[in-house]
Amino acid sequence: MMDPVLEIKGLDVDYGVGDEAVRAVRDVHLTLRRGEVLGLAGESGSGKSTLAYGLTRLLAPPGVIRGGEVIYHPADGEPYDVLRLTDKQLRDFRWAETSIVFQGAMNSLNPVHKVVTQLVDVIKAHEPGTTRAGRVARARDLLKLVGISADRLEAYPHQLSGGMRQRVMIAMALALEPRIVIMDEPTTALDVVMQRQILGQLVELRERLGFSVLFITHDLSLLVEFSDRIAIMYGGRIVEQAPAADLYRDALHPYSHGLLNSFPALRGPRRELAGIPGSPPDTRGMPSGCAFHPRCPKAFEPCPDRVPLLGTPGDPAREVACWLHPVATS
Amino acid sequence: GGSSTAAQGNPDAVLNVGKPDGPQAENNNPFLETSALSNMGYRWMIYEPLVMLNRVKPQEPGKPWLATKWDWSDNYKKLVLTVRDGVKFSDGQAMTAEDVAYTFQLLRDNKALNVDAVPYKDITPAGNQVTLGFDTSQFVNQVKILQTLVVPKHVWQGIKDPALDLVKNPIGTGPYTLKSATPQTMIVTRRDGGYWQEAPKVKEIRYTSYTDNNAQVNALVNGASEWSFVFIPNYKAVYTSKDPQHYKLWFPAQLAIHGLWFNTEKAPWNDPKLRQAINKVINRDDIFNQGEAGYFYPKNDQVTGIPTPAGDPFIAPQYKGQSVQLDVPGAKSLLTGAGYQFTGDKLSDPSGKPVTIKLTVPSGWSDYVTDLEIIKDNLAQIGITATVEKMNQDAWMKSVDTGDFEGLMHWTNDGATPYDMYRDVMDGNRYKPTGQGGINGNYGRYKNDEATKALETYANAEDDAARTAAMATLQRIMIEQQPMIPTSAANSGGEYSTKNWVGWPDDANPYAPAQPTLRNALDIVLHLRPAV
Amino acid sequence: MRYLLQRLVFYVFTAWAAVTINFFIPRMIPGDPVQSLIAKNQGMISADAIQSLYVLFGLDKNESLISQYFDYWGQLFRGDLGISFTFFPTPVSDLLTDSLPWTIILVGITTVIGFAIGTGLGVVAGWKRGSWVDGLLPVTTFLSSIPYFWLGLIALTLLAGPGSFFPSSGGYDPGTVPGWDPAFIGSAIQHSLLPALTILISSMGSWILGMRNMMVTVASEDYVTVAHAKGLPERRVMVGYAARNALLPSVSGFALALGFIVGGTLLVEIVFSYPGVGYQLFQAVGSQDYPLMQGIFLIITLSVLAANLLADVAYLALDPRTRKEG
Amino acid sequence: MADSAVTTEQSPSDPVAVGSEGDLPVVLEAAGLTKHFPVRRRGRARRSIQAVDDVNLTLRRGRVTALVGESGSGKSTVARLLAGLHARTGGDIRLHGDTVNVKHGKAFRAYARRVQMIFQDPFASLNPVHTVRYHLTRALKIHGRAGDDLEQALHELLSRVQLTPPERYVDKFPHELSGGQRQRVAIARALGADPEALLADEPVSMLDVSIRLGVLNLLRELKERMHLAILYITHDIASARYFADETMVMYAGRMVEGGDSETITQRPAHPYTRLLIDSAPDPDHLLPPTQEGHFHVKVPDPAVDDGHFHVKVPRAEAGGEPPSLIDPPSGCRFHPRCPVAMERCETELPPRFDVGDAPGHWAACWLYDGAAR
Amino acid sequence: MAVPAADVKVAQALPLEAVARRRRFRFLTGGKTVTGVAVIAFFLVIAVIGDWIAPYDPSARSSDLLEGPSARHWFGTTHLGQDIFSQVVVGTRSVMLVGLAAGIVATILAVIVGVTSGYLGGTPGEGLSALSNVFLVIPALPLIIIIGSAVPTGGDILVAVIIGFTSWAWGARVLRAQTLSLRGREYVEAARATGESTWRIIFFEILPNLTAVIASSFVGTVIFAVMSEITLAFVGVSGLSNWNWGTILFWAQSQQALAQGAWWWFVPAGLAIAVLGTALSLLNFGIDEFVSPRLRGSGKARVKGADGRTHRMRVGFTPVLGREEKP
Ligand SMILES: Nc1ncnc2c1ncn2[C@@H]1O[C@H](COP(=O)(O)OP(=O)(O)OP(=O)(O)O)[C@@H](O)[C@H]1O
Ligand SMILES: Nc1ncnc2c1ncn2[C@@H]1O[C@H](COP(=O)(O)OP(=O)(O)OP(=O)(O)O)[C@@H](O)[C@H]1O
Ligand SMILES: [Mg+2]
Ligand SMILES: [Mg+2]
Ligand code: NI
Repeated sequence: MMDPVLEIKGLDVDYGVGDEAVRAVRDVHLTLRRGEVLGLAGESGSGKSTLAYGLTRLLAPPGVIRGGEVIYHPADGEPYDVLRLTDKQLRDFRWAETSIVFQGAMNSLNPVHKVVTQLVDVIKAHEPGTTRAGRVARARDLLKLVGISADRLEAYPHQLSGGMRQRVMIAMALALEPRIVIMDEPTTALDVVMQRQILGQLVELRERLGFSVLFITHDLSLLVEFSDRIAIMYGGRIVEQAPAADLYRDALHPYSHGLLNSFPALRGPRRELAGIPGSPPDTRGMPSGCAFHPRCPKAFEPCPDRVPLLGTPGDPAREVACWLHPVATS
Repeated sequence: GGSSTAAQGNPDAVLNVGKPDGPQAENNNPFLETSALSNMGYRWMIYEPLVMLNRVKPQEPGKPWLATKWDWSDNYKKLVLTVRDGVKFSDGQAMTAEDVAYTFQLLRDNKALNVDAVPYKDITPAGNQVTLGFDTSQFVNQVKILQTLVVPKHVWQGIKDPALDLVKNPIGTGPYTLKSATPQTMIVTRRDGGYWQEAPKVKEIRYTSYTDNNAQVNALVNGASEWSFVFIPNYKAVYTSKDPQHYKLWFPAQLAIHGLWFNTEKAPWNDPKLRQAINKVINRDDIFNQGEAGYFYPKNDQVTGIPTPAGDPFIAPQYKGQSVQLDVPGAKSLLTGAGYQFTGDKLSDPSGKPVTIKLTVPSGWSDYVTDLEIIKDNLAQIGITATVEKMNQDAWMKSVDTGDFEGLMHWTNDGATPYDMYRDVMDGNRYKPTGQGGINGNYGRYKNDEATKALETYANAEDDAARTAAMATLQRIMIEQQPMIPTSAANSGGEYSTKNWVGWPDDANPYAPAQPTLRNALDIVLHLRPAV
Repeated sequence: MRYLLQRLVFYVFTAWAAVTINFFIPRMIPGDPVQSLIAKNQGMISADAIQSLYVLFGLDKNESLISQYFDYWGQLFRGDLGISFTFFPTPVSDLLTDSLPWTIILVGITTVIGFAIGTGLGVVAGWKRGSWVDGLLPVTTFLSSIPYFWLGLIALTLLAGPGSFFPSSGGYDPGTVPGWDPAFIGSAIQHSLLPALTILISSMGSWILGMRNMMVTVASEDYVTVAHAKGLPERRVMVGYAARNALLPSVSGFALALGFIVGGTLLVEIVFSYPGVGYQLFQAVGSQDYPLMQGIFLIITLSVLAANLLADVAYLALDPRTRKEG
Repeated sequence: MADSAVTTEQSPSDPVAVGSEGDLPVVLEAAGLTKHFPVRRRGRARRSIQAVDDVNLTLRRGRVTALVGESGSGKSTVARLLAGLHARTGGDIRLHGDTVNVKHGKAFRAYARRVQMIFQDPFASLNPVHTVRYHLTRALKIHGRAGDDLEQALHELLSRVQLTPPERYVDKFPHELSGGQRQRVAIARALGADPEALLADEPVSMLDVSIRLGVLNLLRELKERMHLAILYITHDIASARYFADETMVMYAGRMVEGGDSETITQRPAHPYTRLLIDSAPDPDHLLPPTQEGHFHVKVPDPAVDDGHFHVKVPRAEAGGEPPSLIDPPSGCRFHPRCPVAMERCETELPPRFDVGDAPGHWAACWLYDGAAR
Repeated sequence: MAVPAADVKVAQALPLEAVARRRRFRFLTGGKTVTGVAVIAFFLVIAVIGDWIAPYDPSARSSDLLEGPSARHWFGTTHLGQDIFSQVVVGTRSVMLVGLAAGIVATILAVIVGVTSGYLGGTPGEGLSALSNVFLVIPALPLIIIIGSAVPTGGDILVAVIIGFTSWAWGARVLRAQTLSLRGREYVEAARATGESTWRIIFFEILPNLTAVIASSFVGTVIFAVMSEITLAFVGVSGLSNWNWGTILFWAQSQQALAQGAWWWFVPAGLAIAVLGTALSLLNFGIDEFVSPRLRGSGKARVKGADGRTHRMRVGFTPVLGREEKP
């Protein structure tokens, strides 16, 4: 098994405090290993983005981190908890170790600065020793890396197409050669042709640079194709986690199963799709026990009362939180 | 007396004059009332009149100034002026009869400049004399003619349109020349020499224009202004108490009045009895003390309406010393005698209609508003319901012009005799029916042939006896008919400080009205001595 | 370019319409300048002068309003603003050259300073919500709700007076003569302090508030989060990312404020006896001085339009998105 | 490499056989539909975005026609044109054979009653200040279907879109509903007019995967029960296969391919369609993403044994940028990105050619020129 | 670490609608807005009952000339012995009336011009937009002074109408911009596709969504109108014949109250204006927050952690509860 680069332990994230608080992420345990693409899927509102921003403390108010640890394993040196870093340390940690590609590229780029300014900005902040010429040269190389001609350096974001903007963001994410790249639905706004172009490039770059990717989407079919491992979230918790192919072939959690059953396939036999009955839970009034139980076709007696814990059901490569699959350890 | 530091405090011998007139434009045309020169008053430091007349004592003959002698003849149809010798304009050229004649010609030929509408006809200079000929008697205009200022012909000849010229460099015979003029401050300095009489002690006069009364009063209080003409409410608290030794004010009456006017064409205000009754209940003391702050427009309770003491010589013997007495019961009985009735404490006219009156006033004119509030209370005593309605000034002016009002406070013209004032009140020749605008006096639409006749007689009479008789008639009509109700006299005064300069006019030495914009201002400046 | 051309056409139209309205509206006032002049002098000018004044002002000729209107345009094209009645026969343009600099310098500088300080405080207040700067908001709201003439008068009473450093009125010391000498400039500055302070205090609140709210809004934009994620120094994020974008809406407000400099300060000028345009306009209205009114309106209109044009250009410079290109 | 097996399995619920399409009555028809949006930008020449050019489209009773294509290819514009929300630049829209030319007033209302549109975004297409009741009542009232018992009609409508029990939903505001529920309300509103044709503009793209399916199933059921003619716009080609009887492909404002859904998705003819299908994420394909993709092009070349040859193109490069619609490429609009472009593609606009592998399958591509003759 | 079931029950106990409604009116819960509403309500009550509760006739003269505050005259008297407290109380009505009436007039005009020009687009839309721009360019206060003097003795309502007629342009511009963005919204298109008529779309689809903007422009105009009325009265040009705070200040100023040391004449009315203005601004805050969910959502700036420590909510640095922010 590969070494972990990031371990999330018992992370709890809320929106707001007190009675009004929305518990968006609850007790999440997740490990990202070196060089892998870890897919994070789940319905809209299941807490995927919250998890991603929470672990780098980027949530906008009223988000607060209620507890948990995010242990980062640097290339050399002792592992440390990202949540305990001072502001200064956190600033240095950000982007140099973990970069993020956000959902909407149009909104991620500052509309009033040129592409080059925004690329150079980040290099300058983390490597103050470099010269401006050197930084611009780096920026040029980065753009080439993602297949954009260097003359677009002087362009403003609005002069680029959606796909180009997204690629600029990817280039920026790679600027400091971080060890982790978090991508929050980087392609949902793009059409499939563009999506494939960008993901193809990304996977290729990963091969070359060896970073790990936390890839967030609710498009399971995309994940199955692109990621090594997939974690499924529901109601703020990870409910299943397995290698991509295994999950696709044999999902253990009824929710994962339902998700996989909601995609019409482009090839192969046309089959009737069942989907998942019911509607996603209201975050303010999460069902008791297993949050999925009201929609679960296989729900039985313990489900409404007790929260199933994430654990290994036998196959050591997988984890699931479901009373149908009793776990060895908790 | 002044303190010993005064002279040190004012080593440059500067006199600071202030006026609350707002920023001025650089405009020194002496014939225009719109110029900074006229507004601020430095006109009289630069230009001088033919004769210096004292408005406080209109009967005094006047001091010879640029004219040494003036002789009226042919029942005031002819005037011979003798021009003073040795007078030099500030550019060094001598003033001659030519200049005087030229000035009169300017007035005659430019209707726009002839503010007093004097019908000049023949103007003939001869030697050091100028002879003016008129078609009609100029008895009532004599003051206006004699006060004419003199401009240099050699300068004004070159001016294309005298009414449109800003006269950037004013040249006159006066003791001062213009040093600088900015919108806020205008400075005149004493001529190096060549003034025809003893030069004034004041070396430099600074005229500052403040934007409003408050700023002006402030300046007076903190000594930035030493002479001004501004309304100060509660002057004792605000002004004189700040330096009782030096801060003075003096506001003598002149021959013009303020009072309550009615549209005498509108019932029931066409009834002289009603007007007389009202005259009996108006509390002039309150108006003087509260509306006019106890000094501003002097109280006027002479039965004839003629302000005293300025008008004393004109008051007919039978009215001398008689003043209006507050007499509510008298007013009531006068009214009931005339057919009016009281129901409860409300008055109704003989036809049974309740008597009410709407008093209008421009909303920003605080003294008139206060006066009317007082009058409103007074009228309530005889059962008349009055309402004070504040409107904007332009609309009010228009309502005055067309007679579209019931009652209001207004002023009259001012003159050397009460003629001007009476003429404004009751000249039938100026009558225009209610609704017709363009009126020029007689705002009350008062029509009385006897009065009109008396006014004509006064203006054109061949001898003084006829004039005196006409004046008595006018006074009688005023009392019997009460076409308007005088409440205050107009004034011509000012505030001044004796800290640096002494020699100001006052009750003891009323040689001139203490107002910095009148002709007499020059006379005052010539009287000033540094306080020792 | 095309965009600017379009704006230009718009401006020309607006200017025309505004000038036309400015021409007709003053003439709705009843009465005329002569009566106003007489009323102003309450008996000091005798009623006999009426006729001469009509002649003087050229009001004795009965011209139709329409032909006056066309004459007015003719005049304007010759660069002639006419002759003022109140200060007859001073040309309106002379009056404006006297008064405009005062207003522009006093109000212009205070507007700029007010905007700068207010915006700066707003940036900090919005960025550090909950800090002490944020706590200033209720105070500034209260201050900006005070009518500023009132504030000015109170300030005058409390701060100015005999012996005080603050002069109580005027634009400069009566003893000095306007010019570029230190004595005059010093006294002009000294005289402008109190009015400037009043304007600053009462105008800053709205800038702070507007900027703060924009900052709060912008701070939650994705690109600001990205900037944080990039580990940029806080100042850089606050200034280069958040404030830079939050500023954009304020720019048009600022431009508009610049445009209203000329017209909006009437009361300050009255209270402090400051020799500016605001008071002049007030006087012109009071005495029905149409040419002066029109002249000042024209200046106001033009300066508002110019400020708008400036805002357009500034927008073009500040916001690359408005630079439409193929 | 061999082709993946193609199993054309007719869905049991599909009532209409592919071959029988000509028999079903045409409800709405567009011929030569063209829409140019004028752009006011620099330059003297009046330019325009050629959003839709010469589009032919037929909607039949009881059938779903899918319209797929990349973002900005003009799909929504077609729907809006059909709904009468845009004035068309050229071409003809016929409702039951009669040319439609109304913009507002009564006539437009009458048209709207028969042709209704469902908008892309369920979060934006319902007015946040009005309740479900208001939205539906208006739809019923405008088209005079309120009748005596409004409440009854309302409930019926809600039940029809499976928002049951209706009482629970009528008085809710849009923000109190989930995305799927909102989309159902939007559908109910469209149904309130009792239309014959339903134009569904990406009705599910904003919805979550699991909800998405529910809405599609609902639409299909409605089609079957009420014999609606449905235009289903999407760029998710897999859902077109799942849901639509017939699929049309649009590229840069033009139709490039059409035919029954199964044929289009399994045996795409036009290079663009192929690109589209190849790009769609597909867990079953399980090709390592970096490996070169390939295009199957059927050419009349007897030398090639299995009737088609393979063009190998690295996937990432197959993309290229979408064309400008202000200045669209000459000839075939796809030619700058086409891996198999020929010389004539650059100059001549390809007309529709029958592909020949299934009835009604056509493509506007010069590759099939010979196949037709 | 599981969420205790009891927690969940509590959360569920709240009916959904109630929560939603509560959120709708959340803007009322902010201390600022409540203060604003309360103060305005207070002034409104005074405006209605002022004439009855005023201890004296505000114009009535008495012999207590220019006296400072006392038990008999809470705010002292004028130079005519009028009771200033009564003037302030009675004057409230005119201020509120003019403010509200002008606000209503201006808002109606702004809505009509702004919304129609935004919705119609094309030549009529551009025309209306140009009209509002012209009105924006013309300086309002002088215009009000001029028009005010064209009408001889306007009552409060007339002054309000004039202020309203000259101050709608800004609101119209804001509304136009909003409408332009609303016009493209899908629900408007959807309404059109449903077959709604134009006027119905304007009034029932677009207008309700502008409520907050309209309300805030209304409040803005009320502030402007109150200030204008007071300014007009203060410079003495208005045709207002009855008492308002501006006329009190006018009298104080023309009698040079401050120079006379009669601060009581000057201070109460000025403070009343400032308090009313502040209250209106506070109300505007509330509306602003109501309009912009972002201002609303970012409600509290500080949170209290379980450990009792407070953490400041900061963009970019999510607080970690139970942990010190800085070691
Ligand atoms: N500012 C906020 N205040 C309150 N609740 C919030 C806030 N932001 C998010 N939430 C809630 O937190 C939960 C998780 O949101 P999150 O954005 O992480 O979901 P997601 O899985 O990323 O969904 P999507 O796929 O739509 O992006 C959601 O139920 C959402 O309603
Ligand atoms: N009202 C309009 N004015 C100008 N251009 C428009 C307008 N509406 C659409 N367009 C342009 O027409 C083209 C086609 O747009 P359309 O919305 O029909 O695409 P689409 O296929 O629906 O895309 P998507 O999948 O993103 O919804 C685009 O280039 C778009 O910019
Ligand atoms: Mg998300
Ligand atoms: Mg679309
Ligand atoms: Ni093959």
